[in-house]
Amino acid sequence: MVVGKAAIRCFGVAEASISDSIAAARVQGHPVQGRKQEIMIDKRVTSIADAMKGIKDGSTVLFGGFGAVGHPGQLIDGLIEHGAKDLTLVGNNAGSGRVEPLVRLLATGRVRKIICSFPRSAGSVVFDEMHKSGKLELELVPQGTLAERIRAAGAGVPAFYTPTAYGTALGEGKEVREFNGRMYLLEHAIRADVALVEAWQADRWGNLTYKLSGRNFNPIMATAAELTIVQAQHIVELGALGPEHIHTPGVYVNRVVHVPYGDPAPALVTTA
Amino acid sequence: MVVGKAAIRCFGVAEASISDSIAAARVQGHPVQGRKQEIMIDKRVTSIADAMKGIKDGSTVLFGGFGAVGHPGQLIDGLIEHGAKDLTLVGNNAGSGRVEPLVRLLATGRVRKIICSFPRSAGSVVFDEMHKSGKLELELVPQGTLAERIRAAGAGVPAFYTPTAYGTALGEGKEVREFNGRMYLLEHAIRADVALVEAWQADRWGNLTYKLSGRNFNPIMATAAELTIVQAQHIVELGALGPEHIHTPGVYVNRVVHVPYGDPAPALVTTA
Amino acid sequence: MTTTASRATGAAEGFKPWTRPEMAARLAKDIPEGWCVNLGIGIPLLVSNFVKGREVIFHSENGIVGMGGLQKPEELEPWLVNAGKQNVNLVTGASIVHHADSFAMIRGGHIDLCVLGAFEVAENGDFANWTTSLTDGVPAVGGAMDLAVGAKRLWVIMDHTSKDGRPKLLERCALPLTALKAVSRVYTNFAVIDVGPQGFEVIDMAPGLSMEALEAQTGAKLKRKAA
Amino acid sequence: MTTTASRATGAAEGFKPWTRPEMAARLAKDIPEGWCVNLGIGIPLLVSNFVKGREVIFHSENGIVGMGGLQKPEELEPWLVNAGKQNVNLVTGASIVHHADSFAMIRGGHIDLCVLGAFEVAENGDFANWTTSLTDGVPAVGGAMDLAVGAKRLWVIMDHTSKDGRPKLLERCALPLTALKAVSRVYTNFAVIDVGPQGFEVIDMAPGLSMEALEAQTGAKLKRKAA
Repeated sequence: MVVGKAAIRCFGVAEASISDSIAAARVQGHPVQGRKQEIMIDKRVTSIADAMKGIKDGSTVLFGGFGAVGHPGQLIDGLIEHGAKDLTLVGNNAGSGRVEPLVRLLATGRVRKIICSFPRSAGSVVFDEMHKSGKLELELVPQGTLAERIRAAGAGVPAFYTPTAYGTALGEGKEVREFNGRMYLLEHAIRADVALVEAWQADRWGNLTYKLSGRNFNPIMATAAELTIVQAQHIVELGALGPEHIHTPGVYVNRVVHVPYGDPAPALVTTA
Repeated sequence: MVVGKAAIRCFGVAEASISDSIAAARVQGHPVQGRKQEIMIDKRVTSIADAMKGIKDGSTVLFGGFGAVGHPGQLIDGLIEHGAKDLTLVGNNAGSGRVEPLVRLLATGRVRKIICSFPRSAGSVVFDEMHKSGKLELELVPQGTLAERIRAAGAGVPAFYTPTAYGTALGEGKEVREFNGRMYLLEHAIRADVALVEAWQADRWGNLTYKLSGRNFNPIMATAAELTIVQAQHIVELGALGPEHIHTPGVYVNRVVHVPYGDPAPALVTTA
Repeated sequence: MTTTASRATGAAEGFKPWTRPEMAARLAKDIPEGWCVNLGIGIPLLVSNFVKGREVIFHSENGIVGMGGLQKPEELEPWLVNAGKQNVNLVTGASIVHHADSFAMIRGGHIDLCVLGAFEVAENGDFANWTTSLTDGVPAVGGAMDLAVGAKRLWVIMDHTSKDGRPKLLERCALPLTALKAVSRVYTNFAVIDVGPQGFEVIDMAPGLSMEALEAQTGAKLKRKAA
Repeated sequence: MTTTASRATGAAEGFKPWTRPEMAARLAKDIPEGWCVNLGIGIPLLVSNFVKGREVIFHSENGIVGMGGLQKPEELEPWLVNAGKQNVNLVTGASIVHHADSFAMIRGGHIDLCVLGAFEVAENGDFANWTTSLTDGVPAVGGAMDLAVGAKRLWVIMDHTSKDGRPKLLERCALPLTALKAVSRVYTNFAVIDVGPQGFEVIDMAPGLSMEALEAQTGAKLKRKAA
């Protein structure tokens, strides 16, 4: 039914590729006690390289984290190794210093554009240099609008109205509309090809929990991409996460890789 | 600053009344171990009558529940006792039989309009009679659109686009817009004066958890009203609910009343 | 007169229509392991009986991801209901979300398949399943319109003809629509039919049924699906 | 030159400007128990030091409702940071939400008060606090614009004049705006000033400061707030 499929594809949910992901996940299936020889849902992959398979040049990539906390640094490293280029990155920050994975990814020159709320920080030298020299495009979005645009993509809402940024430089050129005497801007969903997510616990279905402030953008990003890849500190048995305490249902997740990297670096620098 | 206040009032968040609620909550404050004589946040009220105070004629009232599960029947009873009239009710169902609180509220004739997705069921006799005789207006809304309109109100989003109901009788008269080749309807937030919520656990700040399918509309309704009133099966000490497992932060809640009514009736009838 | 009527027709034509469990089993066979599936009330729910041994995740729009079967009297948990408000179980790995998140999952294209009943399906994929009249009685819509536009694919399972023997697969729907161009496949007691770019394409027929006999019971052109 | 400059001015005028802790304490006095408050980075954060003994719930836009103070080295929990990415504690009763829910709380009018710093505040409530230039350097906005339009009320806390002694309370802002008609009150080292329907209304002044001296440091008309 061509029309329907085309319509759905507008949001980037290409049927074939999703089925491919499921097939890929199934390949990872292996015998488990009591269900020997039976293939089942198992989204775990055994290496970061496997987790990155199929990411194409030109992809839009969401990355979780608020600074270092809940940031999937090892997956970003994997993306560098993978080599995809002409990328659009979407996340809150643009990294600081010269050694963290996000900054090294920017330095490869494979990122065309970054959509974020807070690119500038004390140490955001690489972003600064590349942006000033015209090598990296910036779309600056208020943090709440960024979050809502990502959430909207995952929720099948193509656009919504928000009061944020009305009358400011960041609202220029946007469609304005009045509701009940107040002015709002029209904002569009940010649908991505790939989401890179950092979780605390994951099971083989891809059900996730996040630790404290590590939650931040991760749950909404997990919903907004065609291919959601998770690095999890802990892999747990199916059923170990309480049904009422799962933060991201596995339905949103395509691949999970175990990355027990430990704690994020304590961060006392003042940035946002 | 008049303009700003007026703008916020468009959404029904009148500053004065919120402050009144807080003041009312504070009146309930009482000495607690280690903080003797000190007034603190305590949203608990000791009777359903107290929980209903200040609800005005003409109010829009959200009520939680999917059928009987997570439905604040005792608060609805309280609303009948309270006597407010000319009400607009917003919830998924319109009740069945003749004895449940929602049906008895409809029968009082104090409800002008109901906004819901599934008014009809095997036993929805009172709704049927009143609607047919023109005593009760119905706004029929697809269930997902109903949920999203309520969520939007709580999130400060006045309107959004959805593909649901485009080209159907329920989309007639609504604004249509194309995004990426697909057609969408503009839908508006449903902001309410009062939300009646059923929770499993509550603490004195109004932090809430819900039990299993009892969650349904309750968390979003709690965010979308000027006055959110909760009936909770269990009152727990502040701190007893894990920070990562609270389903509704107390910020959204104005009053909590302890109603240990037990389980909803097992329901095996086929309705939706 | 309902299924009996259809079957009588079948008998008259010299073939054996599929029973409802057979229809459900035929549909279930086409669900790959790993899909997340929402089943409507009625015949669609029967589908869950025929996926045993495969991990298929059932979604219920009131916020359950990983719904199990109906509860037995001895396992009563009144705080768990499905979209039809029947008491159900959770499977291992299930999670609970609130209504807005549940419909975000639906609308956002995260449900692989929705199976619904219908009054009418048109050859362009339009379908009608929520009300037979906008003026008689009180209409109710529930989550049907959201599921129809939101799920990655929508399959309809229904009797091939109405209770009084009229075709339910049509050139155009006469009843109020649930969604436009939404149905991709129809499972009836007579046949399995894809909704292709040029209309209905027959994939499979009940044993003994001829294409001519099927066309006689259908209100639109049929062609065989190219292999 | 910064606060020193202002104080020098104060000394020259024969009054003693408030210190930053005094400004924060003065603001904190106006926060009723029970409010949910979001404090911006910098001087606003000092406010939390002066609400001891009252239950005020601090919100951090990265998803904390019920934020406590900065962590001491011995209580390090690296998985808890505030909006400034400093390690903080939770108070009893705290909860964690994701970013979209956190900004839904902000945009939906559920935060009673937001306190921000600013470069400029205009007499109609417009203010500028996110960038001094759209062309020099890389701008960053964070959550300031969301907080400014979403919180029930926005109070600005800042020095009364800029580092080089120019007024920061103006008839109209010159810098890129953060939000229109958003500020309802300003706490400076010289005075506490409401943004009323007709402009700035002085509520309180530093000891020894005259209305004339205050006007000399302000780029817009001032009137005394009617009692």
